[in-house]
Amino acid sequence: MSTTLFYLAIGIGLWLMGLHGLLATRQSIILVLAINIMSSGTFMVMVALATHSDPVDPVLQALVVTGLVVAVSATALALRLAASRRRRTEDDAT
Amino acid sequence: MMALAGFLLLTALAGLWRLLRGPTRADRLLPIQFFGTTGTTVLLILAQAQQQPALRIVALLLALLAAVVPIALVQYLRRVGD
Amino acid sequence: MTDWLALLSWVPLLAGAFFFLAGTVGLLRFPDIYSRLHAITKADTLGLGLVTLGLIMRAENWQAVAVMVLIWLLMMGSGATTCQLLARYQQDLEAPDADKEPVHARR
Amino acid sequence: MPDAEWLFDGTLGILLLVLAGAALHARSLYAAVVMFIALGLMLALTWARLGAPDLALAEAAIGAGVTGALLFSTLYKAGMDRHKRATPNRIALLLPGLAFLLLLTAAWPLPEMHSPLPDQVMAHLKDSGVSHPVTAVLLNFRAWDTLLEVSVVLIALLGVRQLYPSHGEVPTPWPLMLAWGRLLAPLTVIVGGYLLWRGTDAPGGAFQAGTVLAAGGVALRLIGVLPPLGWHQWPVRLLVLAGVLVFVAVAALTAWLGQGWLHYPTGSSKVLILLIELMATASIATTLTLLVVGEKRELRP
Repeated sequence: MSTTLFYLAIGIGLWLMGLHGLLATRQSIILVLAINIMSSGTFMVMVALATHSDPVDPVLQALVVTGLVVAVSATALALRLAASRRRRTEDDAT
Repeated sequence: MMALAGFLLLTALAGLWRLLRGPTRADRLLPIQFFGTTGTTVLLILAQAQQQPALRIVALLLALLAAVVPIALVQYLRRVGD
Repeated sequence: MTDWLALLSWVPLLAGAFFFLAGTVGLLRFPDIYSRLHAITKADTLGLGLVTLGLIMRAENWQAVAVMVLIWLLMMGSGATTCQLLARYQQDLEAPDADKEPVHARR
Repeated sequence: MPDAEWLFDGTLGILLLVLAGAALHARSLYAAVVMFIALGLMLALTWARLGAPDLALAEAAIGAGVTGALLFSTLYKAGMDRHKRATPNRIALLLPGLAFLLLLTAAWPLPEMHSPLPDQVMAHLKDSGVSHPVTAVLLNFRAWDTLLEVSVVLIALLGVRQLYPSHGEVPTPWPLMLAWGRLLAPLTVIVGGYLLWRGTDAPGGAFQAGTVLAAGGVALRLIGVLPPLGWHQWPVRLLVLAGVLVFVAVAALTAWLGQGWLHYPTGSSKVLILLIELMATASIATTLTLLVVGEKRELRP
């Protein structure tokens, strides 16, 4: 088993862990974390493949850089949605 | 050199126990600081072992963030109160 | 890079690894947060310094040395500061009014 | 020495999986968030190990910097109490199990395949105006993607503006925070600028630089060195929009005068790329800072 294959497996593992979290919890902030873990798994598969090719694949790496920034801004929006929903339900309750 | 880096990661793995255990909020931030230091060291070793000087810049960035981010986190924690 | 320097560099490298180990033991075994803070921020910063020293002995050019020295300085500063910040946060939690007047509130 | 590498890879793999699992099953939201920050740090190490310094830079700045502050600010708004714990139900275990088998069979032959893209990038690198392949892909060959990415960041900010604004008092900073923050501020700017500048011929670039500056901006805002930031201030608005505006302007100009949409004329591509990168850095830094600490209330709920 090569290093590439090892990190491919870890990437798949992370992705599945995120999927499991997505299905097992109903807490909105944890859901956002789960989606982020899934995306990290995907990135790891891509980076492992990028490293494997010779020369190192710059297209895959550039895609992941783009993906990271998009992921963080989507996370910001999702977290704000989760927080405001939480607060609004509390306001209604009181 | 890789063995040394692996050893440092093992100590990080041991430090994980404190992260899982707590008990106080500040206790859980300790391993973050610890991972920051360990991570910087591992990056420096990797830069040497894999002959990738760019990783030294990553280490510099990690060290800078390890200095900047605790300020933000502690301020947020104080704001949360209880 | 001369051979004897590479050999000699193992001394600080291994000493650094030892201090990382010591820091981890402290993190896991010390009884309260204040002592654990010391274990993390002092022992590990020393470990980082020693490993950096070892790597400097093996560095190829002066830019690498400069970056590593800068990292080491930053880490010393951030270790000391973070230790203070976390300790003070914890202290405020435990005794919210204790530090309003006394010793360190001098202006 | 392959054994040492296995020690490293194996430990890193265990750390990643344990941290991911712990983040999803932690007892309190606070613990989950801290685990996730630690996971970000370890991911940065993984990218470094896999020989992708560009990604390690971006992940360190995002995972260890911006995301941490973002999650903590959410905790502050949403409260840290918990939380229905994840209940182990059958679907949640069964479906990933099935997916695992599928994915493994799909991934097994992947390392054998070879993409023609790296060779094409290397062949055209000379014409791109920059000598670092990742930057060439980001800002020349696939500049269209990057334009869309900058727009996505902008749209996220516009979305956040429509929601409940955070309206918290910043606690009075301790003198130590102020002194240390003021010391770090110029250093952050220098490192950010350096990352931007070296992006053309070495790992680094607009996103990494922007994110570092954002991390610094958030910390400075939280200790009150920066004034409150809001969309109503015109410099903020200008900085946020600068990236997209300049990018679109360059795209339109190349379409109008040159050979096509985002097809830089030979000779001036380096200047154009630097201009776009500079503006994108400013935009990303401001936008991410606003996403974390934007705090002027505008819409009545």
